[in-house]
Amino acid sequence: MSLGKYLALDKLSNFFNIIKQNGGIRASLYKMYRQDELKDGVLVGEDKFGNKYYENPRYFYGSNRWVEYSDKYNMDYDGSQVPAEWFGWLHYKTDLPPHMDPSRPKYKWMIEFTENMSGTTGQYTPYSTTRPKVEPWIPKRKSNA
Amino acid sequence: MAGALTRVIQGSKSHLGIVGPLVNINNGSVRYQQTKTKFGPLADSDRIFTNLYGRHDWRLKGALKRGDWYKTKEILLKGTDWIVNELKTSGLRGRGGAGFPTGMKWSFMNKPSDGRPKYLVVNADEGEPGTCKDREIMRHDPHKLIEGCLIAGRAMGAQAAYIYIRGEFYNEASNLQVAIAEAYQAGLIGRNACGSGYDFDVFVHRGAGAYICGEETALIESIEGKQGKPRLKPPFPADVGLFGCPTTVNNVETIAVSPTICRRGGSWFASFGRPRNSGTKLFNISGHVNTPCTVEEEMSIPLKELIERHAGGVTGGWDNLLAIIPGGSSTPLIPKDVCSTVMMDFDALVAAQTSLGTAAIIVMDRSTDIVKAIARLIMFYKHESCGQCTPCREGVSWMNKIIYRFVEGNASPKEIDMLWEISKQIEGHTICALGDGAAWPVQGLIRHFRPELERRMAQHAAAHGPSRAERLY
Amino acid sequence: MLRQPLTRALALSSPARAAPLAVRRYAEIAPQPDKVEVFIDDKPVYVPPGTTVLQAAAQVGVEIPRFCYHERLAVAGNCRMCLVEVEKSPKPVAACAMPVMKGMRVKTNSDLTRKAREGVMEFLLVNHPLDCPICDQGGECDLQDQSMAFGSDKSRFTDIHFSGKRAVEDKDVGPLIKTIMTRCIHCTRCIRFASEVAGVDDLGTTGRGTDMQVGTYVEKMFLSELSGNIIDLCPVGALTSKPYSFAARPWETRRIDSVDVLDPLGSNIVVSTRTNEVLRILPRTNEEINEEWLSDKSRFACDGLKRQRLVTPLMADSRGNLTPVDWEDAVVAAARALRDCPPDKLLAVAGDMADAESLVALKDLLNRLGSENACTEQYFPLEGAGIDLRSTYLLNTGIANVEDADFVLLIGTNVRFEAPLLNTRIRKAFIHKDTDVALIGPKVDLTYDYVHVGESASIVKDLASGTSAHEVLRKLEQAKRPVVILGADQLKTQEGAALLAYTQELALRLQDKLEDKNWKVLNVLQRTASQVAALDIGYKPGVGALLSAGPQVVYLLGADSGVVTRESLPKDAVVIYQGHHGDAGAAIADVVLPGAAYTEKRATYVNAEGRAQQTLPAVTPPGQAREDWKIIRAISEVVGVRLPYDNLDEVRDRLSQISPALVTYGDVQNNNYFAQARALAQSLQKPVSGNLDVKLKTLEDYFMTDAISRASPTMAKCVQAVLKQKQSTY
Amino acid sequence: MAAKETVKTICRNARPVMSSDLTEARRRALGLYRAFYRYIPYIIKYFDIPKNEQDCRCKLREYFYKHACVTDVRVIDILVIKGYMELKEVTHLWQQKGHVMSHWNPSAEPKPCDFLGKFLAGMD
Repeated sequence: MSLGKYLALDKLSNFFNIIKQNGGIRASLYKMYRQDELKDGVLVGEDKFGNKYYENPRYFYGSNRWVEYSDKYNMDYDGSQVPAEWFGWLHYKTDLPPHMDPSRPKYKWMIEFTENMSGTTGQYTPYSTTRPKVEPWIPKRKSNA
Repeated sequence: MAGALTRVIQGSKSHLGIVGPLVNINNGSVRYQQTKTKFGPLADSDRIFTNLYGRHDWRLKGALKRGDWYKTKEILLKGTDWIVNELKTSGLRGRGGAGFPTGMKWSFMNKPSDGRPKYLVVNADEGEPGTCKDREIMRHDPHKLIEGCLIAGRAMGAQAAYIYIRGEFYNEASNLQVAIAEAYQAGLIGRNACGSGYDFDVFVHRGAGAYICGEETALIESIEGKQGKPRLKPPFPADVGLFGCPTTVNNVETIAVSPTICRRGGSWFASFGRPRNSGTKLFNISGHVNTPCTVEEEMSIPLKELIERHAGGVTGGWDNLLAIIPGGSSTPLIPKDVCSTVMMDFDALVAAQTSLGTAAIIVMDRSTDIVKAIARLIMFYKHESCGQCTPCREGVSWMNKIIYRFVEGNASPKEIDMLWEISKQIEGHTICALGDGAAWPVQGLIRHFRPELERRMAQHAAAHGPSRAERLY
Repeated sequence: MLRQPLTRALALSSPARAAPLAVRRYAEIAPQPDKVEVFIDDKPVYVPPGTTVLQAAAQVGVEIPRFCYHERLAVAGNCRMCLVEVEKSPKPVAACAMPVMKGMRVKTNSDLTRKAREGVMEFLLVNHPLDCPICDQGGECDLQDQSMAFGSDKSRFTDIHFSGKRAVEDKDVGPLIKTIMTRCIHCTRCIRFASEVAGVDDLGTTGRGTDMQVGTYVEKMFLSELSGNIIDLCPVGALTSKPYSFAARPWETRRIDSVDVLDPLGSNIVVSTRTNEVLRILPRTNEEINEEWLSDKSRFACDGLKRQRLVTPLMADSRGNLTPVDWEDAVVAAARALRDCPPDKLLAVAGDMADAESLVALKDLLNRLGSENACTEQYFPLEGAGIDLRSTYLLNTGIANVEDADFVLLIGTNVRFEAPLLNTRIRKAFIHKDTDVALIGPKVDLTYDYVHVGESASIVKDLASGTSAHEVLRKLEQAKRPVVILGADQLKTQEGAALLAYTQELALRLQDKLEDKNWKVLNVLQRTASQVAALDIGYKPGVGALLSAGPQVVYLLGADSGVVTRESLPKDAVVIYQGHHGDAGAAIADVVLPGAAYTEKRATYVNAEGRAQQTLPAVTPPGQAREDWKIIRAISEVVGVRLPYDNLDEVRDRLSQISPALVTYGDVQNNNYFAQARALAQSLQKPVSGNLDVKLKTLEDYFMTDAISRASPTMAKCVQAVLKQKQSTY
Repeated sequence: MAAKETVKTICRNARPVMSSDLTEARRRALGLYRAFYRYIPYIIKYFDIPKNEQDCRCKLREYFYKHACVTDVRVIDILVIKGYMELKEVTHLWQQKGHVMSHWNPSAEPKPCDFLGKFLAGMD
């Protein structure tokens, strides 16, 4: 056990490291405000929405991979903004980040990832698919309209 | 078929109370004094059909030589009652199979007229397997038939006779047509027939080859140009028949013997055979005999004597006999021991649980696959069922399926009783008698050859394991 | 084909054939022969000779099972299900065909009888598929019911392991009837119906024995205006309804008795509904009107009730497009238009399916607004007696009595398509009673032979004046019960009044000579279900003069037949349309008020013979639609001329004030005043020269005639099928 | 006629529900009022309703005044019984916030009873 460790100097250096990596005190405070935590780590990748994915094995398993949401979300970030391919990496389903995974399937019928829109105007509302029992008459539109 | 199907009239009429029980062998001897004890062989002088084998001229000239059209005018002039009485005295019973007394049948037509014309229809649709008597009459003695039509027509006051001839009988129809033309030319029929002042026409109508058209009402439908499907009775043809008019349907042989009866007297005819089974009859003997033939014989002649005398005996001798179908395909078969003693007449055969039918004797010797033979008959009936009423349409085809399995033995022994019941469900439940005709051969088979059926099933089960039919039991 | 001596002799000799008709007023009163006593299960019953055993048994309440027997069809006797034991008979007899005989003792529950039934049942099931779970007839299947009641409890059909059952190819007989021929039990009811009642000899049997098949002989559709009835007749699921296939089970449905309004006869119907949806329409027996038949339009157009419906009030927006609005807005808009309109510029037009309640409400509303301009779409001459005497516009003889007629003269009408069930009555008379029929007008196929007198209207004049040299005049004069039927369509023309006058003259001249003083000769066959009620209430027939006066506000009460068009109205006219279907009327409207169709309201309709009948609500009106009289009542309140009735009973009280005949349901009032009408019409007997023409000439014209049938996809398919059949070589 | 009279007498002399006379009934009614009145602070507390005590007292008074015109002792008794039932439901928290609040905001609108109102509402 080194002296530094004994004196918890490594913790201190980690602390400074973290502040440094997060771009100084102001930026770190902002991150603390926004994310309620401050970590240092290796930037593994970034998805097309601008979310950044970090990893630092120094943290305990389960919290050694994390996402920092793109700034454009401001405070309105949530878990569903992580696209499906990064979700797997983030949840340890795979260790290969998507951009380094050559066998990831890509089909043209795959649609664009969307976040969960519940609670917003864009939310999905279920509708009946049964035919109405009575088919109403639709009046003809006048041609000049 | 001929008139086998007309049997239904017997049953229906008798319950109307018009006719007493006709077939009653038990007290028959009490009511009718039996005097004769030996029947047959028939003397040549007593034969009615003297040109049965076509050895002589069948045309008018030859017929006149044989005594046809002799004093026909006198007979006609004696009037309706006399002819009907003569027929009643003769005890002539319908030769088509049902055996309804002809005199009585004709007398039904003598009700006061309501303005509708009356018709005589002659059933020459001889389709019953084994039967070949009418064709012999029509091709070799057509004038007997035509004269018979005239006399029968006179007896019932009919305007015209329609002879419905089986479609396959091309030559017979041709001969008949020629004979009719001759008779017209000779003034024997047509306007003022035989100079008696009575107008009478004879038409020939050729069928299209359906066995069911031998049933009287189906025959009437067929003449009217409709599908040959039996009508419901009542109303009987005597009330509403051909074209809605009173009609009598008679077999060719019945009509053809009537002139001779009138000429030689009813009592002469009645002197043959047992009481209530009197007369002479054409017997057709076919199958495993040495010389198959059609022969005119006295009624009540013992079956064995008939075969031995006229058909040269059973092939391989009498002991080689297996069974005989005594009256055309629709009658139940009788095994050898019955054959040895039975007499060929209506009552004796009914007592032997079969029927005289058309007197078409089909002889089967021991080489016969009896089950297959009956199966083939059922197939015939299945093919000829008109499909109108349920028991016949569905039942006969079902029987056909079952009995063909019986041929192989691919069946359960319990199905024998089932088949018996099915045949009983068909019999008497149909519009016409075809259902009965199809049920009886099966009943005859089961009655007399049940061990044979069981043996086959056991054999099949031994070879192939239990039949799939066992699954339901 | 049928009209042959045999059939005639049978029909006449057997009172059994006429028995169902015994209730009729004019039934042939033959000298009643003594009744014979028969015993059904030892119960004595007295019946006239010629009655069948089955009918005698029915009289003591013993139901004998049957498949082929149907009391309105000829006896076939081929199913053998009705076999019963008769004492002293060696064999069981078919009860449906066996006439009773004195002292006959019938045992309908003996061992022999039960065994016979069980046997027949077994045979029927031998080749009947066991597909009840997917069969549309399930639950209303005679075979199912009777096999439960009379069949065996177990099967012994061993051949199922060997050769199986018979299979028969299905046949395409048109868009209405679905055939599953394997299920057929060959009862031939459909064949007999087609040849006897429908008069279309298309169905028959081919093949023999077990290969016998029921079908059209050549590949052909069974197209008749009555074809749907063979679905009801079929005792099994061999013939089922195509539009209704796999829709519902009978035990799931609610059945509501109602009245049909698609033709002027007012056939009685049963509406089958489930979950607020009309699934099918079946006939309901009414001996006076439709017996137990129903025409195809009435039966199958019910899917039109679910399409093209007006479900919400609509109003034209600033651009003139109809947009959904609230009832309040629509009612206020309609009321404002009515209030602001000068009374003489107001026009109300009643359409062909308007009920008496809404008719009276609309007329009262108009009267309160000071207007008398309530009219119907169909014209009827107002000259002479006009519509003041009811007998001038009714079918006076009565539908059921037509079959007692001995001569029928049709003037300018194709009864077959204008009133199919009246045509079956004429056909019945033609077949069973030797009735002769003559037709003046275009030659059409009426399913029976008739004398075609000509097309000119002047023939009617000649007949009326007795100057015609045609044999029809002689026959008419000799007839004991002549019937003259005039098609209402002929009265639209200039010469309509004169034609009506001549027809009245002819009919009444004949009637005066009759021995039977109760027999009525004159008949006018209306075209629509609403016309008689509207005329009773006092609507003016026809819109002609009122429309040309340039109305400002037009109130269309279901008027869809196109007599009011935008072109015929002033530019600024406001059109208020009240009805249930978006059709010609709604398309030109400024305000659309959704009403209820005939299956959705309790309403009164008066049929062509003047018989008031009421429909009952089977389902609720769709969406925001309301009962029609209530809409008018609501408008009246907003206008400020409140109509004095708040519920149906009060409306009907008002109806009975106008004419008690409108609320005596099920009865026909005896109409008279023929002589007065004739006297008033004397002056109208002007020369006529035009030719008579009818609208509905062939079957394809028949199917789509009103808003409901035009909206029905099934009816559209029928028209297609008929056109396709026409191109076929058969 | 006699039978009718008998019925009337029986009705008049019907067995009292609880109170034998008006005074007693009045006492019971006042008892109910008091019980409710005292429980009001707890209602506010337990149900956490956005009403103060004053509002609740007003509402309580309103309900009692609604039946001020009732003079039949038996009817008063029944109303009192029903009032106690209501109170029990409240004290046992069988009712919930919504039930309590519905006294101020009844969600069921009164049914129209005139023709036009019924027509527009689509009620028959």
